[in-house]
Amino acid sequence: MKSYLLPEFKIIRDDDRCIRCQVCVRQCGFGVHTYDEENDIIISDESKCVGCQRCAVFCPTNALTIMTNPYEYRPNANWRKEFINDVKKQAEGGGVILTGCGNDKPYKIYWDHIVLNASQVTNPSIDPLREPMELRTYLGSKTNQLEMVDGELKTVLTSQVMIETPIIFSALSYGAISFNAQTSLARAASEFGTLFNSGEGGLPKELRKYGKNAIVQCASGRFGVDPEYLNSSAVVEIKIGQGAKPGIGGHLPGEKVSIPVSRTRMIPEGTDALSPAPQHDIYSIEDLSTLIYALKETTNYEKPISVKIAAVHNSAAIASGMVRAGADIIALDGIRGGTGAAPKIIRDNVGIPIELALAAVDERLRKERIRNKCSIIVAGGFRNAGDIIKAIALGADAVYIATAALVAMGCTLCQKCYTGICNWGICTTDPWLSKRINPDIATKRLTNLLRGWSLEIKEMLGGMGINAIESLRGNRHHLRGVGLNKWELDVLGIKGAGE
Amino acid sequence: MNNLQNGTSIKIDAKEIFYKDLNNFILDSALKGIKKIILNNVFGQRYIASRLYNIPKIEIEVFGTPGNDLGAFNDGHQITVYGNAQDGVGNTMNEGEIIIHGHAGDILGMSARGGKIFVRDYVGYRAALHMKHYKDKKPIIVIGGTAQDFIGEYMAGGIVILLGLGLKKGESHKPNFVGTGMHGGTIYIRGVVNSFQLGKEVGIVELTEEDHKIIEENVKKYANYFNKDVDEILNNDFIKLIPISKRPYGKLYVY
Amino acid sequence: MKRIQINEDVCIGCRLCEVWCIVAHSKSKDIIKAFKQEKPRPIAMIRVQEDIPISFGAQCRHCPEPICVFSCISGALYIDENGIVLHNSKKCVGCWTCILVCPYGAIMRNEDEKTALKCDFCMEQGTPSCVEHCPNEGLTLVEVSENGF
Amino acid sequence: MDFDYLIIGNSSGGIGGAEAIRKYDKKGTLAIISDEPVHTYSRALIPYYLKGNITYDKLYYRPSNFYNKNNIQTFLGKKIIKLDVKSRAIILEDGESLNFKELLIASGGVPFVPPIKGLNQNNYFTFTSVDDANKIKDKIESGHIQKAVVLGGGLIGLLAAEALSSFNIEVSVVELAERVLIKVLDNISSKICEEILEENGIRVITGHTISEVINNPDDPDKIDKIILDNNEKLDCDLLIIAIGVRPRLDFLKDTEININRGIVVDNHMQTNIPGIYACGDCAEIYDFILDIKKLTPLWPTAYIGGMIAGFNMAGHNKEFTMGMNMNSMKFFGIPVMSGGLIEKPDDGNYEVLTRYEPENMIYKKIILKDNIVKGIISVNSIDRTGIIIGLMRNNIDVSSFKAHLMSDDFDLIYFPREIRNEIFTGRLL
Repeated sequence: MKSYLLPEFKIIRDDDRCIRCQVCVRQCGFGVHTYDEENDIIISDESKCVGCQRCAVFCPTNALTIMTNPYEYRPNANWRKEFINDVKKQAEGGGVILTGCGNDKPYKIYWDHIVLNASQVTNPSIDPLREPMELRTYLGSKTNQLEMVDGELKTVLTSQVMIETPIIFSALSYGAISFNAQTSLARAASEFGTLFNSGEGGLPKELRKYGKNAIVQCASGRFGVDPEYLNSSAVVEIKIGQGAKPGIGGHLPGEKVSIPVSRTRMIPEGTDALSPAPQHDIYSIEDLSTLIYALKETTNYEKPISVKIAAVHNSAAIASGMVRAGADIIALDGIRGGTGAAPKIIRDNVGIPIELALAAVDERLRKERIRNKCSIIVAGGFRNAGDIIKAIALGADAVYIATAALVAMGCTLCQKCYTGICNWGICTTDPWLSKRINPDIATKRLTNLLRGWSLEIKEMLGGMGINAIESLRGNRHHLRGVGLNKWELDVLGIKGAGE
Repeated sequence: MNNLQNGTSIKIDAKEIFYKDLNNFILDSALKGIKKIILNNVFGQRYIASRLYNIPKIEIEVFGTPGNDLGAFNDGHQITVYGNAQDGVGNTMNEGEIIIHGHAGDILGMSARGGKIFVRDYVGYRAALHMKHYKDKKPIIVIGGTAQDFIGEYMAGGIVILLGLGLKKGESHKPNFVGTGMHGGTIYIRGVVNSFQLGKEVGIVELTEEDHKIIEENVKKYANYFNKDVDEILNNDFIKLIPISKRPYGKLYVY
Repeated sequence: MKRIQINEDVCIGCRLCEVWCIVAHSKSKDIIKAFKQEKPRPIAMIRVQEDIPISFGAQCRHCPEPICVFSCISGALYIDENGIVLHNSKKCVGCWTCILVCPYGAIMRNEDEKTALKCDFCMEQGTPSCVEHCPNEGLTLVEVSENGF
Repeated sequence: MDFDYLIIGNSSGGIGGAEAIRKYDKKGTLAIISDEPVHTYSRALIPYYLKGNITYDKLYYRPSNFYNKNNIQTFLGKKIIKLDVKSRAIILEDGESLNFKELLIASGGVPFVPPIKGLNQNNYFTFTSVDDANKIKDKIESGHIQKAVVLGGGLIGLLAAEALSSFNIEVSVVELAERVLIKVLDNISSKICEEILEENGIRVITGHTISEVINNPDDPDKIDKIILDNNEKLDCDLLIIAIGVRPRLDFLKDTEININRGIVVDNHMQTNIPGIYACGDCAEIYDFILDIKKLTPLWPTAYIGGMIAGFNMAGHNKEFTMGMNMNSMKFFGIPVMSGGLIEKPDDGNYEVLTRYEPENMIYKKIILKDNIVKGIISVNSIDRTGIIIGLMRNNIDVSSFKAHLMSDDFDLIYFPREIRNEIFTGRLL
């Protein structure tokens, strides 16, 4: 069927600069560029271009410019280009439109409407360059009180996991991302003293040595879950849902289930790895509790158990149930959370922004006096240290970052993760493309990012006159809203700027 | 705790012992080198044998009614229940054997990736759900009676043998939606199943020599555990269900 | 003593090493001029070998006991004071004995000049150009002992 | 005069020895003796020199400051009369006696000239030294040379023929064997070489030899005609005899040094007399492919043999176990190489891979025994032949990449990963 779709991107090649070295030809996994030997020119098939910029970055003479194809349909505020093209796509293919990465729709990003406080005159700010600043964070359920007898601690403490910065790499499963990418996350987490999350695809044997820095997931597919896997971790996380696709399952297409992926997931090569929508042993809070304690039993009560849900309308009530079910950590993933593959219609329309969910959950748990029973990790599109520090002031213990980590490794959010082709070598299991991530380099890029953001958080903390991240947690007085409605301010539990 | 040690076996009255304490006791005993643990008066204690990761294989005999997730994540131990079991028997089990002298509840062997489960009588809903296999790790479930709906749902590997003992002559098996979403593994059913009872992802195929061997081998074990007549069980037709595709949802998407 | 280490696990087959080898051995040292104006265009002395998914760029290993030097009938190949194996094309007669003996296949033929051609470790510029421009550290400079790696 | 090290011979073997000694011993006294009164030069280049491809100064094997820089005393143009093993001395023609602690004999070879009726001292040329080349050059420059005959279809003979033909001289090559290059090529490859020569105007006569030389009645040093053993008569203005060299051993007469066809040495290149070493065309070295000791008159072998000797002379234990037949040739621009076995032996479990593309003049043959390469011949597809020689030297099993061996693009990429790792880290080859 003739496609009526126009190319999404336009490729401009400066012929004065193009030396026909064909680096672009070799770097494009989508086969956009080809060399025509007869005429000594490089031909670019724009219809295949995904705008990942790999060719442009690697072109040694900067001869390439990849830009959005500027074609226009008749302007229509309702029928925007995207919707027309999606309809064409489905008319031609007759299926669910898949996509990758996080929601790209212009929902209000509350971080951009919240501002932070700083000390002026009446309270001194702290210079983080001179004063010790504490970003160290402990994850896990905290006891109500500590009992001391004769100077000795009598209370038995629940298991805690210490991280040096409140930034954790979010779930990115092997199979969705390449082995080299996952290795880089593991190494960076280990070097910096934070955690990475295996995702639901198992943990390759080679990475078990980073277990002290691993959150391992137990999801509905139970891929690669065995007692050894569960015990090769710092935290076990029950994955109920994901911000990019709340309420639905997922599946890793058979073509991505290569030999090493099959070994890690413990399923035969080439079969679809289906993750059912619910975990079929969890239909209620009571069932959740059953699994939480099953995991605690299997890990000898040595590891905090996290439960991850997508941020949805009743997150607060659900979170309350989760804490009562025994979760030591609650992970909330907002509507802007990323994915390797999700139906576009779900990604773009289901769930709520993380800011609102976090505020609501924190508020609810405080009101019920069980906030200390769990740590809260929030996820879903954290773009910079400002977003993170605001999240902590709104009540989070730590944040999960995944998209930012991928961007640090080279990702340009071309949203083609679901194709299995990733020109940056991240979201692929193709051994040829996977080599593009050199774990030495990617680890460095990731630790640099963690370092940069941690320094920025310290700067902002110092400016507020705070020297430990602990003191900021849930301290909403340090936040003010700008351009927000009353209900928004109410849900966020913050005052408007100037108040 | 009242317990009685005799060589490498130990007996305990589990009455009113909190499950965590009971499991502590099992772990401690196993660490001490106990090879066989007999639990009397079990009444709803959960996760029996779940905390035995990386420990030499032991045998556990349960008298009474164990609670949910009996042998969840079981790492190779043998559990025999003299009584009925609850939900989640062998949940995500890795290795070992679970033998139930009675009925079992829902999600029996859910996501199991290895080991064997024998249930003398009936099981509840969604047995063998999302069970899988990898290389030589291939879970096997033998159920003496019949099951409730969704047996073998999302099944990705392993073997289920449903014997239908206790059904009247000509009476069909109970479950509907058998093998819904199934994309791997095999279900053998002895007795009558109507086509409308099957999920749309499964197909019926002829049994091969190899299939008969698998059935025979496991039925023998079943009969041996529960003192049944092998020949009588084998002297009946079996049907074999396998998934139509390794990729049941492969054509759902447009890129 | 520094040598070039080949790390095939992270070679992405971009062939930028070849491109920059050409530039480094051009007259202008300018990438666009080297490719678009200089005739004949210099020949890359590193060769990317590719059998997807395997690939790597390989050039002269600068062996501690270079059999090419020992075998050269004209004295065109020699070891300089840094232990680098160099080739004096003015002395070369193109007998290809070096090609016969090099176990790495690292010596090429300059068909126009009828002389051998090999990596000179970019002696003029310090870091070999292929190493400097490898975008993924598929080629790195490592310190090795007198006897090689 | 007393020397720590004496080296007889100023060509590749001698230089190899000198350079190796100087790697470890910068101070010990070292002298090189040669009967040729010239700076070290490359014999292998004389065809290029004769042809005019290179000028005289390009013949030099090492820069002009070589002896100085390496603190080497030279006795050039001095013939050796005698080696006195007992007193550890050599006696020069002029009576001078040079004592040594360690001696390397790299005296090379002398061209072999068979007895032919009509041949005298002055009516033919050999072609192994720069002096020979200069004489031929002079002869050609004196004019009147229209037809030349080269006796010997080996490498030197053919190269001489090609050089002569570049002067528009009509050249015939006479070879007694049924084909040229019989020692280094197989049937097909030598036929290809013959074809190349014929296409370029050189007549190749195989299966015959010269039975008589008819001299000019007026000038006995000038040949008129050559008569072959089949009575064919060839007009001839210039005769070159190039049927091989024999070890130069005259000065070793009556010494207790073991000599077979050449000087017998062990893997350290040492003769039966401690402290006396030999290498190059005058010595028999170990051929690891054939598992015998034999004369292997090759430039690289001479150098490496000398080098090994030099290391041992300077006190560094080293062995030469990698000797083998190998040749790189070029006829009218077409490159030809061979190494190791050229024909499959009758016995043993040998396998032969061949590829012959007459239209492209490409021929490749690899001989394997139990998946180990034992020989290669390649015509016009020679790039990276060294990799295959490396496989031979390291006894590498090629079964996992045999399919790629014969292709033009054969390369390290087809090796198993482990072998490649070892290669790249220098643990192999």
